[in-house]
Amino acid sequence: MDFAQILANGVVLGALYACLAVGFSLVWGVLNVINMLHGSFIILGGYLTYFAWQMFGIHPLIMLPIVAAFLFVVGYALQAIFINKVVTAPVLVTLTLTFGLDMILYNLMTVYFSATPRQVTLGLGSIQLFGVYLPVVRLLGMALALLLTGLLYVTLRGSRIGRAIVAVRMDRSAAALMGIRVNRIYAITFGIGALMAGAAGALFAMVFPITTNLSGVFLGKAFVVCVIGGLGSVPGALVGGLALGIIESFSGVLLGPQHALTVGFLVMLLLLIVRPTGLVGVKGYE
Amino acid sequence: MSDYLRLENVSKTFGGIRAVNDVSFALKQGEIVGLIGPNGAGKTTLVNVITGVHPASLGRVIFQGEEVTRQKPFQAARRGLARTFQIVQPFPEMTVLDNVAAGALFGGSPEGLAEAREHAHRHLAFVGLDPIADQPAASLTLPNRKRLELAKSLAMNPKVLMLDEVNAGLNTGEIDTALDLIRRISERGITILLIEHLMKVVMSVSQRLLVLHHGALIAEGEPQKVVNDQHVVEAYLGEKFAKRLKEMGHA
Amino acid sequence: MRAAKVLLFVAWIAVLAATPFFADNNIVRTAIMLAMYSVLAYSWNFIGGFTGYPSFATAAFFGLGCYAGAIVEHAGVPMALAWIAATVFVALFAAVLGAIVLRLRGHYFAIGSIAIVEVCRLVVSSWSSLTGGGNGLNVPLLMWHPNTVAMFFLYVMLGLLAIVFAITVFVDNHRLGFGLKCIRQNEDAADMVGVNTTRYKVIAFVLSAFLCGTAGAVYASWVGYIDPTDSFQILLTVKVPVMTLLGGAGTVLGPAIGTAAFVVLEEFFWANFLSWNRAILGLIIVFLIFFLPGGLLNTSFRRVVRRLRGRESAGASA
Amino acid sequence: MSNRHLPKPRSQRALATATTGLVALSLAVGSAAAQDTVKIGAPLALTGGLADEGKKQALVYDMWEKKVNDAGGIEIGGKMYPVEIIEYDYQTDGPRAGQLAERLITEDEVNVLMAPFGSGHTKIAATVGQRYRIPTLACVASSESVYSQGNPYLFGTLSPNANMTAAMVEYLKENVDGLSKVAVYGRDDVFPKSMAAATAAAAEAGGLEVVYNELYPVGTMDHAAAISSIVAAEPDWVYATGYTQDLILIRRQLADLGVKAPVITMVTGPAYVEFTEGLGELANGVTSQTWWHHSVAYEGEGAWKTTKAFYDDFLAASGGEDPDYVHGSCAGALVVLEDALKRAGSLDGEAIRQALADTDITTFYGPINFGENGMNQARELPIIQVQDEAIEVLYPASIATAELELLSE
Repeated sequence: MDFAQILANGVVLGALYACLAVGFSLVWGVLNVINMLHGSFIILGGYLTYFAWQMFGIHPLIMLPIVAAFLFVVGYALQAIFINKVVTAPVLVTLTLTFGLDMILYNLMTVYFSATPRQVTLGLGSIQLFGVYLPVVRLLGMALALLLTGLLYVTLRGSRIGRAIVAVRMDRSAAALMGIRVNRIYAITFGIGALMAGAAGALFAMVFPITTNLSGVFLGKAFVVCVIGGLGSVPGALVGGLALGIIESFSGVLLGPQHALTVGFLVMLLLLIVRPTGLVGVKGYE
Repeated sequence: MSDYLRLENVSKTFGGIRAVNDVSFALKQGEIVGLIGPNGAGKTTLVNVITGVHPASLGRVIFQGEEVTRQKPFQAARRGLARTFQIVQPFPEMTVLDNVAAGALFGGSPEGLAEAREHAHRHLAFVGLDPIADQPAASLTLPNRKRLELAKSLAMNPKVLMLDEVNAGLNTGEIDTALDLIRRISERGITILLIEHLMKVVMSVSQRLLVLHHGALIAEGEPQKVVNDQHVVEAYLGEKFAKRLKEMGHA
Repeated sequence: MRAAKVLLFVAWIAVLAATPFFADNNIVRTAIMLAMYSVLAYSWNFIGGFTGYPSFATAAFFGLGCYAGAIVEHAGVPMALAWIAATVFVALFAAVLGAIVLRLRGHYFAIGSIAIVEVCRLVVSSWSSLTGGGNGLNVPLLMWHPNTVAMFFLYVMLGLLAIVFAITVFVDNHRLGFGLKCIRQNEDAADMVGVNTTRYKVIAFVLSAFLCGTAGAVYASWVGYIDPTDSFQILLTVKVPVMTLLGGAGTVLGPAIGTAAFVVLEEFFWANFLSWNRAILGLIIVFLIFFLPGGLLNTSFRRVVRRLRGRESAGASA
Repeated sequence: MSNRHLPKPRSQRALATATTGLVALSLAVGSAAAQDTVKIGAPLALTGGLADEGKKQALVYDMWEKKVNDAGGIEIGGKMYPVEIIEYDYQTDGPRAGQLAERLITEDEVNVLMAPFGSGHTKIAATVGQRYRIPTLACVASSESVYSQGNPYLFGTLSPNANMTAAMVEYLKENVDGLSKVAVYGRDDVFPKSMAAATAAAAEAGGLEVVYNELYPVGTMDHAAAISSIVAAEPDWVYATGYTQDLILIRRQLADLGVKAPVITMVTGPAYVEFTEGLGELANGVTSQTWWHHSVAYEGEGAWKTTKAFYDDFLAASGGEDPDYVHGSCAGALVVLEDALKRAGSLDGEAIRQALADTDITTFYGPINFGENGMNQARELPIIQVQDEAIEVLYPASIATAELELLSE
């Protein structure tokens, strides 16, 4: 088996995983909320992209910012109306609430979009580099995933809002004393989490067949990526995503595809126990 | 009288930071010892080391002749090493009575819940909280929470009681009441380690003082002697001010 | 107070136990499911209610119970022994696992417990030689008269329910329950007053697991066929805590009341709002969290119970 | 007329009597009236993961019900009985399927059950039927493990997977020069798994070398690792099974990662129109096997005498969409039931079971003869290929519409 090919598969997939998880990680890190809606947000982004392409011929790359903006609004509203009311409650409450909201969103999507798998087919083929096959769509996806993740990183570091988010993440009450409107920052953060999910969905519509049945799979990946990489930080999601992609790629070849998923989850459990802060995480969240 | 609780060259590091540095001292049965030092001197960490919350990185803790360095907090509690917290830690939804009963049931001698509640009433009466025994702990005022914390520790039949800033946030009258309680507890033969950063408070009740600064023990002995120690004054006031103070004293 | 609770519970068991005598097997099936969910909810109550640890591992225990029971029964062991074997296996599994994952708190524990369900599902589904993998596993079917079969499994499930209730009452009035409540409210303080928190948490975790294992094994014998997807459902693992929360977590009657209310609501919405039933369950959850944060027991229902009891036995004191 | 029953009165009462439990619930159960209709119970996956498939079943059930009732019903023991299909949604949830089977039998008092879509769910429903000695007809379960449990009340219109795979291996050996290495890749779920196993076995029996044979678990999001391994094994034939969403992705990744195999077979893939729609040009050249295709031409008993008659009716009902094997097999199952009821001469479960077991007829769907384990024994199942984004039949020769096209550079 060609080592370079396996590694390339893992890295390309890993970048997509990072993009899938970064919004989830941000919400968990800043709000301390496990957002069970995340998988369905991605699916929603994917469906919107698909239908825009199929019905109006709009290219997914044009749809991406539109879908992302739309999901930001959805996320902001959900946080402001519902989740904010229990944001300081124990995990059992917040997790259950987002699960309940997810059931509603999931149901809406199955009724209006059905469970039929949908995919945007651009037919870009692949390129061959030193004997390694690199599908163009996936390369594009990877580039965009890295770009989006990078953008988020720069936003958090550079902008006023970003700095406020980081401040709230570090110390909620101190941030409040400094005059930051914590509730607004929470809603914006949740909105950004949804935005990243929507953008990931738009990307995924080009790479994977999208169906509501996949929302649980996406959510599961987000869990694993976050725990492996470490919570609440953009580099954490990136490292976690790449690590998971590479782990799955190698274990899929060496142990067989049947065990690839199990290995990913086992690595996650192990890290939870040995190093709950993740590979690049910082201490501080329980 | 032999050493009751003894620390031998105890150090505790967190990451690269040495919070407690090579501390040795001993407590004798029945004495009241004050442990003082400025904020961040490592006083609470030392208590955490003794009670097993953060076991010592180096050195040994010996209690009644037995090495207990690696014990778990609940084992410390059952051995009779009880403590109160700087920031009070009640069981908020339980009644005041049950808070104390928890101490009796798990830390004290094993007995049924009903018996534990009986004991709890006694301890509550001692600290003066019995009239509000049925209120939820979360509803108490700060002085009362401190008293509750004390009653809870007493219910554990402690041999050594470590009181971490029991007077912080109290006014003068409340402090006097608290100090009176401490004396009465001591009269029962319980060894008391009184952790304070206000020297004034400990002076009146302590038989001995230990002074911690930057994690190290810089002075030990009779209260009057210790407070005049050059190092101690420096630790509290900063070197410059201490020097000036000394010059003023000589002048 | 305690006697009244036990009486209420016994009355509820009696109602369920009477269903075969006045209702058809479809109702009896609902009663069996109700009893089974109650067992799961009472079990979860030990770790999630009393101890306050957000465990989402119920489906792992249930699924492992299904498989352990089915595999042992498949090997020719009599049904009842297979159930016991499944119980012991799941209890051991929980004890070993608990010692590891209970070091985690809050969100990490929640995620860890969900991961356990997923790992169990994946291991069971890839270990085809033992479990049949995705093909599922058939369990020898009891070929008695359908009415007898239904009645039999109803009474077995009710028996489990009675056991888990008895344990709940015992724990609630025992130092174990007291210690668990201390851990829920302030784990560090509990440690400081001498509660062996690690041991208590592991005990609570095992209590929350072992009867789920039995229920799973009984369920497998009853339906005659299990597969990994149905046995290790994430939906189940969230449903059970929701049932308990609906009734009132950490209480003695909460799980029974919550489960009954949930199952009745679910049946009702499922039958009447065909394609919207999932959304409606979601709405119930949202409603529960905003309007019944303490569960039915800690809101208006308490008054109802008090009134009912006052009428039945005027002498009982609160 | 559609007959999707919603058991409203019972459940509303259930809500009203939440506190007193199930007492009142039972009062709603009416006593059995003297029966003058044939009642057929059908738990269907109308929502959830298998909703698309469940709706296909519902469509042909409704067609049949209308067709039979328009003709005055079925003659049983000298009396004409109208038919009624009672459908409930089991939400693609196993335990629900069992609950509904029980409700259909005990409350709606159905005479026969039509099994739901998935093989696993078929097992659950059939187990309940067996308890009550009510026959279950399965029209979309083909895995022998479903039928191997000695349930004498379960009958299936699809024939065993092995019948399919052996014919496929033979056909490819004849038509592809130098075919020697095969890679098998399947989803770890009842049907795809048994197809993968049967194909690997048939290929080995046929003298082919199986160079890759792995399963992927439910919840797999990406196939790059497996497909890279397949590429490295350089097979001449890639055989993949799974759900449509998996197969679309696998087909794409096979192309992306440079698979050069001249034959790619996907089951059930091309049998569903969603597969071709989802892949576009990439679907071209993918072969598949199916139990039924509307271009077959059979004549026989029942509501639809010929395949053409069914096809025309179907186009009218579906608004112009072609039927696939699910439609064909499920309609075929009802036609068999029609015939068996006539022969049974009574609505007794045991009599119907016996009549079904004795079945040996030809229908628009093809010949039907249930074997020892209850499965249809038909052979000569169609092999199909996507050519120009449309389905062509390659085999059997009698109904072939095109020649095999190889996928090569």
